[in-house]
Parts: sequence; structure tokens; C-alpha cells
Amino acid sequence: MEKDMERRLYADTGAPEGSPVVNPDPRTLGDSSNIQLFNEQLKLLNSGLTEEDRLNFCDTPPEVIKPFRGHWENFLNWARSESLWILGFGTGCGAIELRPLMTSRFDMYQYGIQPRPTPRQSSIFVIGGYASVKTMKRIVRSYEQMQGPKFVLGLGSCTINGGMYYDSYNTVNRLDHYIPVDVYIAGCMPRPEALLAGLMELKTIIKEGRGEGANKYAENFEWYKANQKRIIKDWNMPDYNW
Amino acid sequence: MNIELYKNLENSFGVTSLEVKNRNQSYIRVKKEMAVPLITHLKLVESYKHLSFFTIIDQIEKGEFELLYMLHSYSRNHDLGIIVSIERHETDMESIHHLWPAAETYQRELREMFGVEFPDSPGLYENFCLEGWEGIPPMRREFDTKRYSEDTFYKRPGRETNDPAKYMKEKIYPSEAETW
Amino acid sequence: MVNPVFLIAITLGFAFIFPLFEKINPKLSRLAGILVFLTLVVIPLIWFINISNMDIPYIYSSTVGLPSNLTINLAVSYMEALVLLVVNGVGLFVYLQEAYSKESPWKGKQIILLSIVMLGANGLIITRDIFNIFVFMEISTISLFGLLSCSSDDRVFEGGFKYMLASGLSSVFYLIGIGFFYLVAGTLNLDALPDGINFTGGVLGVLWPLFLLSGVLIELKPAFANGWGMDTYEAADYSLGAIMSGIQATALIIVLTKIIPLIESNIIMPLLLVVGSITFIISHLQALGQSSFKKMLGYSSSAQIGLVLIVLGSGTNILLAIVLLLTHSVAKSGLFYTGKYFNECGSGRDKPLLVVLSSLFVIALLGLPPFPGFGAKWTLLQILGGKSDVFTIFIILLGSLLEGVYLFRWLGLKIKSDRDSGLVVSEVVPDDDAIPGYSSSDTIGVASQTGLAGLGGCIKVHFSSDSFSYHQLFPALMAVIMVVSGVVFNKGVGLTFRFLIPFSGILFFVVLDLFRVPTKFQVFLAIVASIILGFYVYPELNGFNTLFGFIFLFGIGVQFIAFFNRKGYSPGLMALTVGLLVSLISILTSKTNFQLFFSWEMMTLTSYFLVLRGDNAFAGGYRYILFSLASAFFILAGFSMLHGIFIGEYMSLPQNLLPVILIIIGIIIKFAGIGVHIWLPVSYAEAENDVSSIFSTVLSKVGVYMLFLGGLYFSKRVFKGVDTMYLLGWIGVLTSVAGSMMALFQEDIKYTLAYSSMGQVGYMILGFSIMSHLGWISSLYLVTTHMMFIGMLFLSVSGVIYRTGTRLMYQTGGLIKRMPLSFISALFAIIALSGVPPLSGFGAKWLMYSALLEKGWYLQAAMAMFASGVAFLYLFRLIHSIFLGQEKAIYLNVKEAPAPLLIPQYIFMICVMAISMFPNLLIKPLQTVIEPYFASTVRWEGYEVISALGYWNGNAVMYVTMGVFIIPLIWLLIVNRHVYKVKQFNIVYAAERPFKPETTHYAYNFFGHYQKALGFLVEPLISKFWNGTGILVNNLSGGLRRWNSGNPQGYVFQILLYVIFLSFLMGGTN
Amino acid sequence: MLSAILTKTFYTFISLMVILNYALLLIGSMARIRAKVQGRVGQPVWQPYIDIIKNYGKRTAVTHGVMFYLGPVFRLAGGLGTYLFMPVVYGFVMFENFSFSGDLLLVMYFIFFGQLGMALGAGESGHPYSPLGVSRGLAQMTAFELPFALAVISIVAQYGTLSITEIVAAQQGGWQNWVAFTNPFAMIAGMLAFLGMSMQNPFSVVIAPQEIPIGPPTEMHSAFLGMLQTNRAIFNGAKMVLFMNLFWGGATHKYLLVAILIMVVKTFLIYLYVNIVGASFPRFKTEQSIRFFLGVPTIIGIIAVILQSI
Repeated sequence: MEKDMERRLYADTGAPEGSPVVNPDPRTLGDSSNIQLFNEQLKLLNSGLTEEDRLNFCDTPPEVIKPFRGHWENFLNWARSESLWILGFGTGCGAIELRPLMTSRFDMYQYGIQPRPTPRQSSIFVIGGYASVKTMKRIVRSYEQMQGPKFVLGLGSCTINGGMYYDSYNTVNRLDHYIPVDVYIAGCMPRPEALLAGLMELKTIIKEGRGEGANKYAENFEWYKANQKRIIKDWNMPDYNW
Repeated sequence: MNIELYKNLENSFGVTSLEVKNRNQSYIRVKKEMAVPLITHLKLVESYKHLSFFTIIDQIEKGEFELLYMLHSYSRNHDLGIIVSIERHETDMESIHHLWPAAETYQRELREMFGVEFPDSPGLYENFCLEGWEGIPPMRREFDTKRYSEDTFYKRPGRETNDPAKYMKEKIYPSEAETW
Repeated sequence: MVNPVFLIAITLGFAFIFPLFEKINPKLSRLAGILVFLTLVVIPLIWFINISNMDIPYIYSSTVGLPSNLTINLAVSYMEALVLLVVNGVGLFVYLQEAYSKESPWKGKQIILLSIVMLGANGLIITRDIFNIFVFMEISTISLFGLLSCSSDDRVFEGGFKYMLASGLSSVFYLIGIGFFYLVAGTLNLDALPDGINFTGGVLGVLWPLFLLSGVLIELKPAFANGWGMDTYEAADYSLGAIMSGIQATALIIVLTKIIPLIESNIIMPLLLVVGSITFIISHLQALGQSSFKKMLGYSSSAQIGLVLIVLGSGTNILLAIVLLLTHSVAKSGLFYTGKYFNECGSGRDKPLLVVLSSLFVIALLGLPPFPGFGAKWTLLQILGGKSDVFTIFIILLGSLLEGVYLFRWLGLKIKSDRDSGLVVSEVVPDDDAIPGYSSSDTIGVASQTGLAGLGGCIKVHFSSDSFSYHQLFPALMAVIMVVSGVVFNKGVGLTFRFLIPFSGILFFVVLDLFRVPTKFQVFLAIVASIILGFYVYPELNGFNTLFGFIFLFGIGVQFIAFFNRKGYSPGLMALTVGLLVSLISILTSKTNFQLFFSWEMMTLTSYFLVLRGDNAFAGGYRYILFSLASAFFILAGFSMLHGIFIGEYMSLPQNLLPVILIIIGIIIKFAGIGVHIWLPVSYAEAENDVSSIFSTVLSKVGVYMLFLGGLYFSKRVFKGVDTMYLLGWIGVLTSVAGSMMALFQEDIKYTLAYSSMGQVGYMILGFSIMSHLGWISSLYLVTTHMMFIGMLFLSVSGVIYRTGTRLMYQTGGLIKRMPLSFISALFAIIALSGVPPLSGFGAKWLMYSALLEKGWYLQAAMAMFASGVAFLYLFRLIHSIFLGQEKAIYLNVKEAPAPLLIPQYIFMICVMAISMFPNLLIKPLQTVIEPYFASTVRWEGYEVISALGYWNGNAVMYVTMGVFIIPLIWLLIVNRHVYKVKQFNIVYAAERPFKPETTHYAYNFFGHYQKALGFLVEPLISKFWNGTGILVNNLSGGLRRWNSGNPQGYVFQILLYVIFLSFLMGGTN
Repeated sequence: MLSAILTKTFYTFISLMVILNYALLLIGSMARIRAKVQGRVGQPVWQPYIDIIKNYGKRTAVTHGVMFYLGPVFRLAGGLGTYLFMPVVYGFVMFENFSFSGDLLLVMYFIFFGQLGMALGAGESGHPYSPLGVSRGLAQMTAFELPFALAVISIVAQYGTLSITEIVAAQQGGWQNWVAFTNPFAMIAGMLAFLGMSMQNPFSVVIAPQEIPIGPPTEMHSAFLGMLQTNRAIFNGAKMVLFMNLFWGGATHKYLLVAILIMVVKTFLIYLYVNIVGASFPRFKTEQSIRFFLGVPTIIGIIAVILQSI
């Protein structure tokens, strides 16, 4: 009896059958083009800081700082390459690959690489996967808060060209248009071995004196900034986050 | 789902279209104006105390959004989905934050993603994910995300896109491809 | 010589003629009244002068000229003349007030009745006939009843009825007593009593004294039978109150003195003692719970009569009783008057003269200097102490303390500002979940601690057009006369001229205030005065006194500079501060216990009024004065048992431990030892900033001075097998731990500093109690350096409060950029205070630990180390919360602290640096100071001081520290190539940005985890204990008060019971 | 005079170099030992050198203000001072440093100098985690100071002197004369306090890297951080030398190198003990560590003091 009842009710459900309606009636669609999620009061200005904030932020643009010449710089570069302190920024799924590196199987410490909890003290920024617009803002801020010389390692396909999210409204396709990237590691996901290989590659780059990302950023500051501002809509931070 | 309960709800709230997925999961439909009274009743009287999730399905073909409130009852060990259809051009819905404070967050998200308003929901206009988004909400189906991506982000040249099944047949397992 | 009978004739005549005069010319008649009342004053004055100058012992007159047993004798001696002078003076005062009152001046019958009242009182005083006494008693009773019924108050009939009922009963008893007396003696003339009559024999011998005494005593409103009197007071006008307590009670006491000699002393003395003690304590307790001012004063009068009875009963000089009585009489009538004006105008903040007067009268009533009551009480206690009458001493002091409780409460409530809630605010750490500033219970506290939340300005005593009125002239005159007579009297007791300097100082600045001399100029004069004072007293000081003289003069003198920051007029400020300074110096130059105690009390009073100046200081001032009084009374009790030997010279060891313990307890209260510390934080915190600074730097050292003055006297005392110094040492170290712990959890910066100075004084006491060369050096070293660095810190903080308007630390932040000079000063102060080398604070720590370890007080040393660690915590919190961290938007325009606040800080800083660099600058003089007491146990090698245990070279430490600081600094400057100066929001904030400095500044509940771990240590148990004590006393008072139900039948019953009680007493003693 | 100063400067330099290099290597090797515990290879022993060089070699730095700039200087000065006011190797002028300027109390209180400076520098950075870490650190410090103070007092009571040199002198003549064996309670209290002092697990909540990104120095970077690392080495060395002198008989031999070797062995073992504890225990919360230190270690300290005073 009860089963019958259930069956009858089940039959009543208006589950859509057949092919979907391709051209819906425009009257029922609603005028979505007028929807404004963030009006002027709610949205922060993209142009920069408010007067009030300007008092609290320093926004001097970065300068190009010339390296020393000769052996001294080489020595410093050697030291930099042998003491890579990671700012592990778990922007995407790739951050999970950093953990095995710290533990006994891969043990990055033996290569002079260790994690560090604050951008101020780190020298290498690992972007762990896809960067959405929202995280891009944080990436830029953290990158700028690192002290030069500083290096960026893009992890996974998403940082290279958007990877499987290439057509997402929210995933940045090319990381190097927003911050200078020294090494990309392809893969979705790359294994920790690949990550280690990338780090070794970075070491050689630094030792050869090619790890001048910070200077590159300073040189092309306008371009980077314009790119960043194009996607980051509510730019409520100074132009350079010291 | 208990038939008596359904009958009760049918009488009191005009619930229709019971869809029993299995022992532990059913869906019902209700009119927009009866939705919040129904949910309140379910929470306070019928032991559906837990809001599992709250989401929207864009039924663009029908010209409406389907709001899906998923409730759970611990004592009945049962999930009950309440489907409420609202017109796409009239996107106001009563808020349920007074029943579950956590609903605030869902409503914030749904407003951002679909442009559905929940008047009086606290913090509705705070940023959820899209900080300073301009243009139509991205989860509406008329929004073309690929075009948006191409317009907004820099495409790296040289990208090739393959159909995974075909690619696997050709590249990875060519010998076995014949057998598929 | 004027015949005494004229007094009666004049008053009676005036009463008869006055209506006629009034018909002719009211104005003239009032003038005539003045003349009459003036005559009443002048006549005893002439007698008084004559008696004292010409050695006439007695002015004697008999009314009819017949032999003495047939006539009524009138006699005036030295005593009577004095009493008449005062009583008639009060009468004149009442007349002037009432006849020229603005609203409803007394006319016709009232003036006549007043005159009759005076007649009665005068008669009571001068007559020598027992029946005549009865007549005058009736006259004054009935006339007073007449006056009562003229009053406008509705309750007056009820009150008058009760009055008539009671006085009728007393008359009946008295009359019966006369009858019995006549049966026994055969005459009623006191001067013609036959010799050799056995007054005490048989039933009659008990009955006549019983009834006579009952009659007089009931009129005097003794406790348990005084309810009727209080209802009368409540109903009567203020001036009637003055008459009742100032004139009538005084006269009746004189009557009592006439009766007492008749009765055998072994009956009457214990009786008076018991009756007096009961009245004294119970009436004070009853007064405590009163909300009605008049009733409160009524109970107080009753209690004062009790005191006089005690004096009479203790068999000491009768003159003391008279002095106490007269002081009471004048002060009470003065208080009734000021009470009346307060009643009209509410708060007294804008009535400076009224404030001054009521303060003076309250002080006089309490028997504090400079009034005659002080000398009288002192002498009394000395006599009692000489007789080792500990119980009576205890009763007198306890009663006086109770009196202080309600009188100062009343005074404080009248003086406090409108914004003052009268509560102790923010002594506890708010809960974690309470939002600061928004929770309802917190609102009052926050508003008072932050200028920004409330009004910007402060409400101070200020002059206004109606500040003065000629009505206040008479009370003022009275006050002046009282001060003068007090000075004269106290001089007689043992004061030298020097101790009057505080008054001249206070007076001088008061005059300046009256002439509206700006405060800045007054400050300048005060600095000059302190320099002159320094030159003046320097030659007299030696040993400890020089050191403390330096601390007092230099400390206060330098901080006078901070007063330049005041704008406009601050009436009374400089007068009180200079008074405080001079009192402190007077303490140093005292040569007797009396002088010492006199100055001590002067110091207490001036500092009390300084505290009261604070905006929210009622609670603080109240606690301050109560605990100070308690401390003073303990010391007084101790002094009274020293047999007049100066505490500073006491070298031999007497057997009696009690005075030592009493004095030490007094000192412990004064330096706010643990358990009795609750007065310190609130009073230091709520006083004005620059005043708090003086309190914390200088005043907190007075207790320590007392200890050093007593020095060896206190040493080597064994109490129940334990060395008292050992106990004191523990109290010292526990005080420092408690002070530090309490300071740790305060949000209010002034509370932090107040608790901090409490903790530091604990160290000083610890150092003293070690009783060794090194211990004393450490204590004195800390006394000196603490004065400097706490001064720096307090003034620096004052500057911050001045600029930001808030006392809550978490509300400020990042001020280092706005107030760098204040920051540097605070930084140095903190380094010094926490004992971090190389600054001088380490010296204090090194000396103290060395001394402790040398002595073998290991656990104390560990506790002291723990306390110093905790001190480090709150000091860091202080400097971080205020100067470091995030700057708030509202303080962006804050300027550096004003120069007057900075200059003293930097003067102190120079001193601290000099002492740090060259420790022997300070330690060597200290050694010479201590040389007479202890042989030196430290050696010097250049700048290196070597104790038995360790060594310390402040100079070398300084150089090494400079070296290790400068070399890394240079290295850092070289290595740092590009350093960018950033702003406050340029911080790593988990990839976000801060939005509000308020939420980014970590300062609120800074040591929350510490509180979780050790918060149980700072449970306000002691506050609870004292609150409980207060509630207990209040309940007791309430219970006692309920005894007086207001029911006339009940009162009659009480009186009858009382008579039975008296009879038991007399029978019992027989 | 001048030559005396120059000699002293030279000796100081030598002494500092020895402790700096030794302590850096010690830190490196301890990190490697810890890695072995965790089954890893571990960083090279010389890694601390590279880190310091790298940090000093950073090209840019930001400063939040004067106190921020001076904070690390204060810290290093505190470390240097603490070290320099102690004799390192007993009986050699070269390593007696400036111990003539003050005794044990000076050393104990000079530790505060660096703490205060660092706390101020951290405070001025404006970062909320810095003062949060500072408040944790200071709170723990007061707690472990108590057993430490009790231990020290017990030793002072035992030998009747506050001079470190004399305390070391009194312990000469064989291991049985060491405080560790003559006054074991003091040693236990002191060594427990040392755990807190070295901020390893379980008392590492001060610098909790994941929770409050390494606490006080969270804003410190570049040369500032380099300076802090330098201090960490020297200060650690100083503390270990202090504990060696107090409890483990100091280091002495007729040959200087052997004496230094003894110092190395002893301090290595002391540090090893800290690391073993650190590797074995999880982290305490602040209030837990306060309660811990004021519990058993304090009682042991009191026992030590009472045993010495009767």
C-alpha cells in the first residue's frame, strides 16, 4: 500500500524529459546585463589607496639594485642558492606536493632548502598551482613583501597556461605576466621529484647570476602593475607593498 | 520519507512532487512564498535540524532558478531536499539566516554567483570570492566563461587541447586502441 | 571685675526688652542684639584674661549677699571663663547667622528664646547650686523647645514632643536626686557642703548619685538612650543643632564636672568610663549608617560627649576634657552651618571657601592637627599610655577611626565632582568576551579613564560670582580662631615654632589664590620656597634625614616644574603641595614624638586633599584617608606607650613589644603592605597626574623613612619566637610579588604604575628588614633611585595622558613617532626599574640579592627575583602598548609632551645615568649614613664594589655594554645597504592588509595566558575582605540604628532601662 | 694601558670567534641530529653559516622605525654581554672575558637586556604577532626564572660566593665535586629551567612557526635576521657555558686546547639533552608551561635551597 503510494508520487514528479530547450524565452531570462554585484560604495577603488589609507602605507616604487661585481657577488649567489627559504603559498592544489619534500623521503633540508613562515624572511616563492584572481592579489602582496633577491617557482601547468582551468573566469593563465617567474615546473600535478629538479634548476640559475627577478620586476614595474590591475578589481592596497 | 509527513506537509504547505531517491534521500518542491515557513516547520517540529547545504541550479531553459535547500534529520537519518523555483527575472528570496546563522555565507555566495538577493541577510554585500567583480554573475548560464577568460587573461600561445579519450587511444595505448 | 550675675541679668533683660525695641526699630534692635551677644563674649574674655594674668583663682559672687548656705553662689574660674567664652561665642555666631539670614531671619520670639537659651547655658556653667542647676536646666530645655517649635519643619512637633518627654523625665530624675541629696547633705550649695558627711552610706548614698547622674546623663544623650535626641536633631534647624550640640551639651558637661567630685571616685570613674566608652563607640557606629546629615552630626555629638566622659572617667586632667569639649562645640556648630549651605547649593566644587571651612571643621572634630583637639588627644593618650591603659587607648582610637569613616565620607561626597561615580573603577581585568568600552558595567570606568569618551576638560574647584558670601565670614572667623587656638594649644603641648611653617606656607599660597595669582607664578614661588627651605633645614639634617631630605626636596622640587604645565588657576593646588613638602621636611626635623606625629598627620591631611582634587577621586581619597588614619592611629597608639622617648633616639631595648608591633603595623599600612594595600592603587591612580607622580616618587617613601628612623628600635625583636624583622621581610617580599602581579593585569596605566610603586616599596622594606649593612644600603639605594626612575616613568605617562586624554593603555599605541622624547625617558626608566644592567636599577637588585644571600634569606631572594621578572613583564607591556605597535588615527596629530613635563624627566635621567656610570656617587654617601648602625661589609676597588659574596663594577659594565652595543650597530649600518622606511600598515599580515590599527594593535589583555595560569593569585580576595568588613560595619550600624525606632514610648522605655543600667553599674562597682 | 686594552680586545675577539664558530657548528650539527631522529638526512652542518651570510647579503630591507632598527642590535648586545661577563674556560686569561665587572647576578640580569631590546624592536614592527610572541616569551621567562633562581641561590648558598670563577674553582678536583653531584637538586631544577630558556619543544610556543609566524621576529629580515641568528649562536653558547660553569664543573685543563675541548664536549652534551627533550615532546601552551615551571621544578629548587640552608 505504502509502496504503491510512493510509486504514484514518484511518477508525478515533473522531471524534465527529452532534449533541453535551446532557445529559452528571452522574457523569462531576466536582464542579467544590468546586474551590478558591487556598487560604488561597496567596491573599493581600483585607482589606489584612499587618503586615509595613504597615511598608513608606504608606496614608494621599487628600485633596481645593482648586484656587486665579481667574486663577491658569486659568493653571495652561492650562499643564496644554498640557503633557499621557501614561502610556501598554498594557492592551489600543488601546495600539497611541498609536504613530502619536508619529510624524510625527499628531505629538502639536505639541499639547504627549508620552509619559512613569513615572506619577510623567505627568498623563494613557490606558487603551488592555479592562481585565481583573488589569490593573485595575495600573491602580489606577498611577493612584494619579500626582500630581494627573491625567486619565484611556478608549480604545475596552471601557473604556466591555466592548465585544465584555462577557460575559467577566475584562473590566471600566465603567471609571468603578473610577477617574474624564474622556474616553471610542468605537470598536473608534478611529483616531488620534479619539484626537487626545479629547485636544483633554480640553484643553477642563481649561481649563474640569472636570478634577478626582483630587478626585473622593478624595471618593468609599470607593465606588471598594469597587468595586475587589469584583473584585480578592488585594488585596496598601495602600488607596492613594502 | 514518511508518507504521513509528506501528507502533512502537502496539507499545510502545499508541498508537491515527492521524489524518493532512496531510503535516506528525498526531494520535494514548494512554492516560493511557502518555502521559509516550510523550512522553519521542518527545523523546529520535524527534527530536520541540520542545513547540509544550500545552492542554486540555473534552469535557464525554464527561465527559473531552482533553489535547493538540503536538510538533514539526525533522528530520521534522512536527507530532505526542498526545491524552490524562482523566476529568473525576479531574483529575491527570503533569507533563512535566522534559522541557521551559517546560511549567511551560502546566501553571500549565491548572491555573488547568481545575483540572487536575500534581503536582510547579514553581510550579504561583503566580498565572498569575486572581489570587485564587474559584469554579470559568473555562474549564470548565459555567462560565457571561455570568452571571458580569453578577453581577460593572457593566453600563452602554443596550447593544444585534445579530447582525452581520443588522445589516450592514439598516444598512450595505441596497440590496445583497436580493441576499444 | 564684672559680677557673674550680670550674664544672667543681661540675657534676661534683653529678652524682656527686645520686643519693645523691635517695635521701635527692627534694624536697630538687631544691632542691639549683636551688642548684647558681644557683651556675653566680652565678659568671659575679660575674666579669662584677668584670671590668667592676675592670678585670681576665682571670681565669686553670691546673689543676695547672705551666707553661702542660704544664697545661690555663682563662680567663675579659669575653666568656666573659657567655657563661657566659647559657648557665648557660639551663641553670638548663631545669632549673627540667624538674625541676618537671607531667608526667614529670626525675629521676635526666636531671638528672645535664643537669649533665654543663652541664659540657661550661662547659668548652668556658673552656678554652684544643685537646685539652681535644675532651674537653669529647665530654662534651657523649655526655651529650646520653644525654639524648636518655631522651626518651619513639619517634623518639629514630633521632635519637640520627644524632646519634652525625655527632658521631662530627666528633670524628674534630677529633682528626685536633689531631694535625696538634700537628705544626705543638708544643703544644696556646692561650696557650702559640710565636711565629714558620709555621702555614700546606705540606700540614700546610692540613690542620690544615681538620680542626679541619670538626670544629667540622659540630657547628654548617651548611647542606647539617645534616640529621642537624634529625632530632635533631625527635626531641628541647622542652627538649633548647633545650639544643642555646641551650647547645651557643653553646659551640661560642666554641670557634670560639678557633680562628679561629690561622688566617690571609685564609683564614678569606672561608671563614666563604661558609659563614655559605650556611647563613644555605639554612637559612632550609629552615625555611620546615617543618610541624614543632621542626624549624623547628632550621633557624632553624642559620641563626642562619650569621649569627654571617657576623659573625665579616666581621671586625667579635666582641662583636656574641656579642650576636647570646646573644640567639639565650635567645630560642630561650624559644621552645622556649612552643612546648611551645602544643603542649599549641592556640590561644593565651586564653593572653595565652603570646602575649606567644612574640611577644617571636620579635621577639628576628628582631633587632627592643627586644632586643639589634636594636642588634647595626644596628651590624653600619652597619659593613658603611661598608665598602660591599653583598653581605653583602643576604644578612643577605634571610635576616632569610625568617626573618620563617616565624616570623611560626607566631606568627600560634598567635594567630589559631578562626574565622579564614587566607585573604584577598573581595578579588575575585564572578561575576555567583554568588548572594552561597551559593556554596561564598564561604561562608567571607561568614561572616566578616557578624556575622549567624555568631556575634554576637567571639573576643578573654581571661583564663581557666588563663591563667597558674607554668611561664610562668621564660620571663617571661627575657623581662624580655632586654628590659632589650636596652634597655641599644640605649642603648649610640645610644638616648636618650626612646625608652624607648613601653615604659613599654606596660608601664603591660599592668599595668592585669593588674589588670583596664576598657578605658573605660584609654582615659581614654590620652587624658590623649596630651595630656601632646603638651605634652611640642611644644617639640621644628618644621617638618614639628609638623604630623605634630599629625596623629598629634590623629588618634589623637580616635579614642581611639571606643574608649569597647568593653565590658568588651580586654587589650592600649590598651597597643598607646598604644605605637603613642608610637612615632610617637618617630619625630618622632628625631635619629639609629638612633633613627628603632628607633621605626620599634616602630611596625611595635605596629601588627602591633594588626592581629592582628582576628577574621580572620591573613592580613592576616601580609602586613602581611612587607611592613613588607621595607620596613624596605630602609630599613635605605639607612641603613647613609649613613655615620651623619641623613637629616633631609642637605643635601649625595653621589654614591652606592643608599641613596636603597633608602630610597625602602622607603617605597614602606610606603605601599603600586602593585605592593607587596597587604598594605594585607587588613590594614586585617581589623583591628578602630576600629583600622582609626587605621591609615587616621594610620598611612598615616608613609610620607609619611619622604619629607618625607628631603625634599631625595631631590630632584634622577637615575637612569639619569630624575629619581627623576619616577618616584616616576608611582608615586604610578598608585597612586591603582589604589587607586580596586580600591575600585570591592569589596563589602566595609572593603576599599573601605582601597583608598581607598591611592589617597589616592598623591596625597600625587604632591604630594611635584612638589618645588615648591605641590606640597608640596598634599601636606601632603591629609595633614591626609585624616586628618580618612577618619576621619569610617571611623568612620561602623564605627558601621554595629557596629550591623548586616555589612561587605558590599549587605546594608545605607536606614539614613539609622535612623542620620541617621552619614549626615551620611559625606556630608560623601564630599563632602570626592571633592574637590567647597565642602569642604576641593577645596582639596587645586586645590593639586595647580595644582602639577602648574605643574610641567608634564600627563599625571599627567589621570590624577589620572581617579582622582578613579573615587573619586567608589565613594564614591557606598558611601553609596548603606549609607544610601540600601531598608531591610532585619532592620535595622528598628537604632539610631544609639553616641556614642563619633559624637563623633570630629563633631570632625573641625568641623575640616573650618573649613578649608573659611577655607582659610588650614591653608595659611598649611603655607607657613611649607615656607618653608625652597622659596620661596613663592602669594599671598594676603584669603581668596583665587593661584598662578601660577589662584586660589581658599574663603570666597567657600562663601558662593556656600550662596546657590545656600538660595534653591532656599526656592523648593521654597514651591512644594510638599502633600507626603506615604511609605515605602520606595511606588515606581513598573512597576505592580507590591516584595516584598522585598533584591531591590529595587540595590547588588550596582554597577558591573558598569564592570567589563565596564575590569575588565581590576583583574585581580589583582599578587596573582598575589606568590602566585607565595610558591609559588616554598615550592617552593625544599621542594626544599632534600628534600636532607635522613632517611637516616643520606646524612647521612654529606653531611658528607664538606661537608668536601671546605671543603677546596676553603680551597684556593681560598689 | 694601551697595550693592556689592545690585548684585552684581542682576547675578546678570540673568545668571541671561538664561541661564534663553535655555536654555529653546534646548531648545525644539532639540526642534523634532529633530522636523524626524524629519519631524514638533514641539513649540512655548516648550513647556519650559509643562512647568516645569505641574510647579511640581502639587497633590501625595510625598517619600521628606530626601535625596530635597534632591536636586533640590542639583542645581539645582550647576547654578547651575557657571554662577555662570564669566564668561559677556567684559568686562562684569554677566556676570562670581562668577568671582573660583575658576578652571577650581573649575568642573570644582563640576559634581560637583549630580551627587552628585542621585545621593543618587535613591538615597533606593528605586527600583532610580534608582541603576542613577546608576551608568551616573557611570561615563560618569569616562570622558568624561578627554578633557575632557586638553583643559583642554592649554589651560592653552597659555596658562599656569587662569583662564577669561584664557583667553578670550587668544583675542581674531579667529577664528584661538580654541583651536579654535590647538589643534584639544584642541578635538576637548573636543567629543567634550561629547557625553557632554550625555547625548544615543549616550550617553543613563543616562536610557534605555524601559529604566530615565529613570533617576535616575524617582521625581522635581511641583516636584522642575520644579526638575530648571530645572537642565537652566541647567546646559546653563553647560556650553555653558564650552565656548564654552574653545574658541570666548568672547563679547565693545563692546556688551553684541551680545556676548550672539554668545554666543547660538555656544552655539546648539554645541548644534546635539550634537543633530545625537544625531539621527544610536543609543545606546551603558555599557561601550561608556566604551571609546569612553577610546579615540580620550583619544588625541586626549593628543596635544593632548603637542603643548603640547613
